[in-house]
Amino acid sequence: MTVPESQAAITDRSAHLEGAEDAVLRCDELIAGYLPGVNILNGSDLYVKEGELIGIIGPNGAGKSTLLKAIFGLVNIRSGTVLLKGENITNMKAHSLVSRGVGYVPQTNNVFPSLTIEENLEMGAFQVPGKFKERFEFVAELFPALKERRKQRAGSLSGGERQMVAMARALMTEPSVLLLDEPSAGLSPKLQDLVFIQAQQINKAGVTIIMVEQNARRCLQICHRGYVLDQGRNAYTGTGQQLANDPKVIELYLGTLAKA
Amino acid sequence: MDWLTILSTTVHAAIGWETVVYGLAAIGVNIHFGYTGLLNFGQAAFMAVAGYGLAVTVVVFNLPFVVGVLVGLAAAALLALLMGIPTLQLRADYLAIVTIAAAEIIRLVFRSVYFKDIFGGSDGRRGFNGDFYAMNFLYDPGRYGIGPFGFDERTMWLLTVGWAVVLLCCLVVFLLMRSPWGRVLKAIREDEDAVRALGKNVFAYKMQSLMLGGIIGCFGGFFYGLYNGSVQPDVFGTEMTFFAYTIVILGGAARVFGPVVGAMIFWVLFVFVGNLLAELVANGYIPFMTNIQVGPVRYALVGLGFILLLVARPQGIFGDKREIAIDAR
Amino acid sequence: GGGSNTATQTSPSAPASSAAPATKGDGTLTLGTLLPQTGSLAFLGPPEFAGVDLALKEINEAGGVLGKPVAKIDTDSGDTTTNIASQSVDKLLAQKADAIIGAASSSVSESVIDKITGAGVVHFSPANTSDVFTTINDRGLYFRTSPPDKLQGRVLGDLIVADGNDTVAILAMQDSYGTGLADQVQKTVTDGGAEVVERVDYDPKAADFSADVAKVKAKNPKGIVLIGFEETSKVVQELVKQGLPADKHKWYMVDGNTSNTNYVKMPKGTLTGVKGTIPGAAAPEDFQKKLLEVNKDLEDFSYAPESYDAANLIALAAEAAKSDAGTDIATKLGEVSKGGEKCKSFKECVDLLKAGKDIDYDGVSGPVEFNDAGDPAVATIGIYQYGDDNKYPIKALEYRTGNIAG
Amino acid sequence: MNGAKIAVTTEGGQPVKEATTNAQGIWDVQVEQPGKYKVTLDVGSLPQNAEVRGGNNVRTPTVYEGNCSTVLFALQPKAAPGQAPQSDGGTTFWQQAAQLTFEGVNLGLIIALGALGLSLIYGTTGLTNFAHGELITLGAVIAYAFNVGFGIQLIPAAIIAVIVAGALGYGQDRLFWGQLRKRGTGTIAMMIISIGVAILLRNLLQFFFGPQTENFNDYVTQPGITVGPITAAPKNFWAIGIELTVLVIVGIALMKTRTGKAARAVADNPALAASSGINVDRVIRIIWTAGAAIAALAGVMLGLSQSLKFTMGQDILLLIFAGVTLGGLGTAFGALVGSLVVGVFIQVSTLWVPPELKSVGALAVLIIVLLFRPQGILGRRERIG
Amino acid sequence: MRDDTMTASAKAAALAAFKDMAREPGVPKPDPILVVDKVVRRFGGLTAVDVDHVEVQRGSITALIGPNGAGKTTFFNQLTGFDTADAGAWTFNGRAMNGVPAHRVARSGMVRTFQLTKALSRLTVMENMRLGAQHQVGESFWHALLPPLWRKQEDEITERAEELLARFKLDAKRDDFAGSLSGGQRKLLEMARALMVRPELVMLDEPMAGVNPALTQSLLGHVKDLRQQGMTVLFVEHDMDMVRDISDWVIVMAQGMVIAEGPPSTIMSDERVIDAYLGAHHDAPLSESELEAQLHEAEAALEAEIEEETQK
Ligand SMILES: Nc1ncnc2c1ncn2[C@@H]1O[C@H](COP(=O)(O)OP(=O)(O)OP(=O)(O)O)[C@@H](O)[C@H]1O
Ligand SMILES: Nc1ncnc2c1ncn2[C@@H]1O[C@H](COP(=O)(O)OP(=O)(O)OP(=O)(O)O)[C@@H](O)[C@H]1O
Ligand SMILES: [Mg+2]
Ligand SMILES: [Mg+2]
Repeated sequence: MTVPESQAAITDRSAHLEGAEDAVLRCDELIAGYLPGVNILNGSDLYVKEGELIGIIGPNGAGKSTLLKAIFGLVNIRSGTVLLKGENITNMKAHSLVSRGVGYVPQTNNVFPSLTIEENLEMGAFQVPGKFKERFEFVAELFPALKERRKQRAGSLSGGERQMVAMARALMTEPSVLLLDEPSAGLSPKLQDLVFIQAQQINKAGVTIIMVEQNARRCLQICHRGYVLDQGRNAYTGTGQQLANDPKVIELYLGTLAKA
Repeated sequence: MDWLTILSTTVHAAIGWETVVYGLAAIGVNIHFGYTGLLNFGQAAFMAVAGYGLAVTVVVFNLPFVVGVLVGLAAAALLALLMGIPTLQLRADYLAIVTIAAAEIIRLVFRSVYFKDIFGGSDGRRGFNGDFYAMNFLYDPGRYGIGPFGFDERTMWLLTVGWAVVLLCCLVVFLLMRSPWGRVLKAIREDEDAVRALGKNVFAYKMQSLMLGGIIGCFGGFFYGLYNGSVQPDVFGTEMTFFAYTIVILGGAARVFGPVVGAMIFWVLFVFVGNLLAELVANGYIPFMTNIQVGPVRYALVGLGFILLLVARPQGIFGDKREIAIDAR
Repeated sequence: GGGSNTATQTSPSAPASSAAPATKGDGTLTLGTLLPQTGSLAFLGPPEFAGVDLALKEINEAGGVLGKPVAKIDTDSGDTTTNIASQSVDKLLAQKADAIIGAASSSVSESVIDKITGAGVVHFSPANTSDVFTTINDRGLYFRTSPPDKLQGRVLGDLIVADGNDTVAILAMQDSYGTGLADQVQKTVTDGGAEVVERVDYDPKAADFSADVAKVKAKNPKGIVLIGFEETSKVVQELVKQGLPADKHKWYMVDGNTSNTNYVKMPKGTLTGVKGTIPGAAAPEDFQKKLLEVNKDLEDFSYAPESYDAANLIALAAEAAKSDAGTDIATKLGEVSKGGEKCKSFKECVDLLKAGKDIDYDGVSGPVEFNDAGDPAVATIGIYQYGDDNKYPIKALEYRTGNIAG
Repeated sequence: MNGAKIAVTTEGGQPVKEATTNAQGIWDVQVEQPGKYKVTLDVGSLPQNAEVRGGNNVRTPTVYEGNCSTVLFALQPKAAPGQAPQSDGGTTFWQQAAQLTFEGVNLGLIIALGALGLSLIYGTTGLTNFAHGELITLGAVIAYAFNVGFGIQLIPAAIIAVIVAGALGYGQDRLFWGQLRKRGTGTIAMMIISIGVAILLRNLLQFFFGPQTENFNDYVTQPGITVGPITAAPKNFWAIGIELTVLVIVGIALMKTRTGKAARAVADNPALAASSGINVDRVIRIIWTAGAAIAALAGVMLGLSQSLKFTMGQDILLLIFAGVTLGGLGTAFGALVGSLVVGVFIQVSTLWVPPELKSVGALAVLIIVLLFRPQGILGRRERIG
Repeated sequence: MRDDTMTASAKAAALAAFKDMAREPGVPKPDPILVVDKVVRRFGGLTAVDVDHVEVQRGSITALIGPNGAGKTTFFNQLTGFDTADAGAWTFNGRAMNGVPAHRVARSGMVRTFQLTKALSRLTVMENMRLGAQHQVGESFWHALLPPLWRKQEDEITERAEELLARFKLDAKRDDFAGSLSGGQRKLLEMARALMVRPELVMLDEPMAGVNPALTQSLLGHVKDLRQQGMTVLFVEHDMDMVRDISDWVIVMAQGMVIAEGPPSTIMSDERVIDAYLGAHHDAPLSESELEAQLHEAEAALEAEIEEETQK
């Protein structure tokens, strides 16, 4: 990927972490990767305050998904720390994070193909089985298609339907921090709207959200703050509005299509 | 302690006929499984039809040796066709069990009393290797080698031909797998549908792969029969195939020399452990063990050896750790 | 092929055989064993090893061979599914074995006979029953003391007919031992006027034998012949289960499964009246006691007598040939087994030999007289009958001795 | 049968001797030379109401040197003209078919137990465990140790064995397979490692248990009872009951319970399962425990219905694989259905094929079914695209 | 880089062809490359595809849109031989294609990509690309053994692949395993690989889902180039900006059926399409206040809907 040519645009670290003192979730200089010797994250920083909705955008292969996975304990962090409400959760196992109130929707492979829709959602509420009924009604209202098909195996669903299941699965619990990896991808415009609106609503209800999106404009519109990730580093930070209107960001990451 | 015997038998095993036979079987498996992703667990059947094709032609029909070899090859090719047509459309793990089943069927038929007149029942057939050794133009009778390491002229002849075939097969694999043809095979291993979508006839390539691997394995069957002077049905059981797979993984899947080196390791481990243990027991170093217990303990240790080798290097000797790290799921 | 005369009998199609290095004896008779420690025939291993061990013990107690104690190297023959036998032979040859006792399985023997005899070493099997070895090109070095199928089959067949079984079913293990014996029984029984209404060759490794027994049941035979090894206990269970017990049908067993240990757990009377044939003139009890001194864990005694005799014969032949070289031993094996003063143990025989006499060793497994092919020519078959305790007594009902060939 | 006349001639027809049977119906002829002879029974000398079975009154025995040779003329009451000969007391085709079907179910259920354990472990971890046969043997051997070694009755011994085997299964995953997974060992490498484990275990079993065949102390050689066309030992009926119960319970548990669903979720996608809050390692350990325990039960059942030997698991492993695959990989009820089909086919096919080839019939059926249903009987096709 | 005027001319040509066409489902096209008739595919009780008649104009860029689960992917599967239709017939270039196996379909010039990407994981990105090329001498067994026979062609293929990779911003990943690509990169590879085939008709299933907008934009230029070269493009996409930007014609599917056809501008104001698919707010607002307003509106609508449901 091309490095943003104006290195000056990259604010120094302290800027990323400005106001990070009372953050719910905070990452410091994460270095992580899949293969030995190849780092994908090269010192990313990030923090979210209670009740914030932040967006992460960036080119393909920048490491956005890797960042979320690293936070969630699915990629080995080689150095750096992740703090959740002051507790060090670096490399903690995913299921323990779930019990600490973190939820996650992966970008790919985000359903259990041989389980039915209903069972997929049940897995979403795995740690709070008592809540299943109530939450199921809730998500079924959001995505009526899912309720009709509750006995269909997720493996036979269309791409968009899977995405709905994935999103719904994360909504089955009421996490305090929600990590969403491209939740709107593959959804019809109508449902994309719904996803963004829901994200905002959940956020308003007090859930902290970190959202990775390629539907970058939409994302920046609704988020409080945004990070632009490039080559495993934070390239830009700012409020959603600032980033959405920054010409450099537009040129490098947003494109002008939607404007035209 | 007879270290010399332990050493010499170990060295013999490393370059001996076992390595040739299992190496060839494993080269075939490597083409099937390592490159094409076909979980063919019926490799022993290819060796069996080859061995029996040769034996029955020569012994029962009294035809010349060369005809026997041709019949063996044809039988292997035919088997690939018969086995492939119904099974190549199956998912990898289903293919595995169907090929095991096919191989077992073949073994049981070779073994049966019902067909004893042709295949010789559980004792198999013998007496078809005279012509092969008569063709020996390289070695006069005598012993060839240095000190305790050496073979007689018959073994030398077999090993010369055997290793020539092994190297030739390696060369063919090397050439093929660097070519676009090999690329299609590797692509099929990863995702058949993607390859279909790019206009390649997946079935045809799988069939070619099955045939090629089967025919290479079939040379293993020939050499088995030629060395031992006989073929028996139980030799070609599932064990043979399992060992071939173990060899492929030990050496490193989808590596040209993986199977050959894997076969060497396999047999060195087998012979070294066995003979060392036998000597230790015979000389009273392991007082609590009797001589009869050497057999099972040796196998147990060999099993342990495989486990440790693969735990230490799951990608095999030549394998690439990166390849393993890519989740195939 | 085969025979006591090496040079002249080798066939011209195998030029290499003449090159078999004529091992000059190194003074010590070294016996190699190639017997199953692992694999599907592993249960045959312990008694066979014990037989050889017992013989060796007695030989060495009697002063050894050619003035030196006999050495022994044990190796595993595995079964045919692995190529362990070939490895073992390599090791034995590397350690200069003069004679190799093994293998239990005919198939395994077939796969190594070329290698062993090609090295000028005696290949002596205590258990091979396949016809192949009679005609195989063995450079005169292959011998066996194995149970003589043909005679046993005839004796058993005759017994069945004499007991008035006009309908007979045969359940035979499907390998060269089982089918060979079954063929002989079938022929004798048919010739004798009874009808073989069902012949089932079963796979000894099968998960279950109910179908095989059901086939027998369908024909409701008067006599049922069980030919096999220890898996017979499964067949017996199945027979009882399906309503073909020994008190309603007459059962017959052979040396492979006539056992005093395999069925003792069964309810009393399960085997009452069942008859079994075992080669050998002597009641096996004494011999078995001695074996138990060698290996106290023995549960089965199949082929122990044959192995014991094999070791004794080799030692005697070496002593007679005054050489421990394989080819020399082979030339004398026939001589010591027949025609001369009868003797029954190594010590007895070797004393006669030293006194310059011609001897005729009569073993535990039978009189053992080798014919030209290296096969035993005469044998004695004992007929035993089980009692209420599912064991057979020391004393046989009768012994029949006869020529094997015919 | 007194007074029947018998003539002995040489093969060529040269008369040798004649004899007449005594009161017991026995006769005796001394011949000088070994060789083939011809023995003819004079049918006319038989009592009015008797005839030779099979009708043939000539026998050609071969007499060998030093041995006597027996000849038998079995007699039967003469059938009145037009009346069919008496039935010989055997079973009819349909009785046999019924019996074989029963035997098939009997065997199929044992296979199914083995298959269930295998399928559970395969399903959750993707491991094709070639050492599963040894787990079966192990279960049987542990039960044997308690039953015969410590003299505990078989039922408690079996329960202990199942518990111990479950614990061993747990330990196996805890100490071995789990560690391998943690290191990221691929499923193929694990499969080959399992071959190593199989070799190791089998030979250790031989070392400790010995190479011979053994039986439990209890329920050996139970005489059969006849129920309709079927004859079977009471233990068979008990075994079938226990097997079915276990299979159904486990199958339902897998479908309905939380852990069961979690197990299927882990099978599908371990990373996502973890993301849903499932403790993947714990689930896999439960499955290993259950799988090994069920395998042990299969071993006990196999030992009970047959005998124990250190290769018993290995010998049945192929059938287990066939059952699992035939039913559809990774589905619990598939394992049951597939195994039953395999079991029944093995047994019933012997109506037509020689028993030595009975596995051939079952394996051929496997191939044929997969031709038409490449995903197995209960398996589902995957979606493309 | 592309020649704007030329692209424009191709677009003009395409548009001209569509100019006076009726805006109804199944309308005949003057020069159809693909003609589909009565294709039906059912899964159990669900009719996933039930297309009565549809034609795709040669040399055009046609978008296929529709709500999730409308049957678009399943429709692709039928056409390309990856699934067997329960009924129906279709012709490509005048040749009947039903029952033709997938690889033959691809060879005849109709190539598709997969929505759920199929990267060939343990092949490098470059090998993935090379595999796409057709008529390779070295792909026959015997020729493969003699490298001189295929070396030259291989070099040409490599060159072409490199160009495409550069365009798709994958050149840096050239020698990495495809299995190590990120979600978006896989999409890119999937499309680039399909283009290696040089098909007449390329069928892209959501090619840009998950691809960075800036890159999407530059790739659209490439797609327009393809049209320029005479290629026909049929693509499924949920990104309306993209549909609007490049498509000449839009086909709308819902519940397996084609419910509307027309040029992008008309379609997007079609009541039924908005209803079934676009929703009220597909023209995303850019300002905070507007968004707020919309949010409330949406909420209200949702609530109303919910109420309706509960009342039922
Ligand atoms: N499993 C993996 N093994 C090795 N490398 C990987 C793996 N997954 C991703 N990568 C590499 O890590 C880098 C970042 O990937 P990541 O998935 O985090 O990107 P991303 O920012 O989410 O991109 P996209 O927007 O396309 O989803 C990529 O260059 C990719 O090649
Ligand atoms: N193999 C299958 N078994 C059962 N139902 C299926 C199968 N494949 C697809 N379906 C159903 O058919 C319908 C159409 O699916 P399809 O994938 O074609 O939708 P799509 O239009 O591509 O949707 P998306 O935009 O979400 O990708 C969906 O409702 C899906 O659940
Ligand atoms: Mg991503
Ligand atoms: Mg789709």
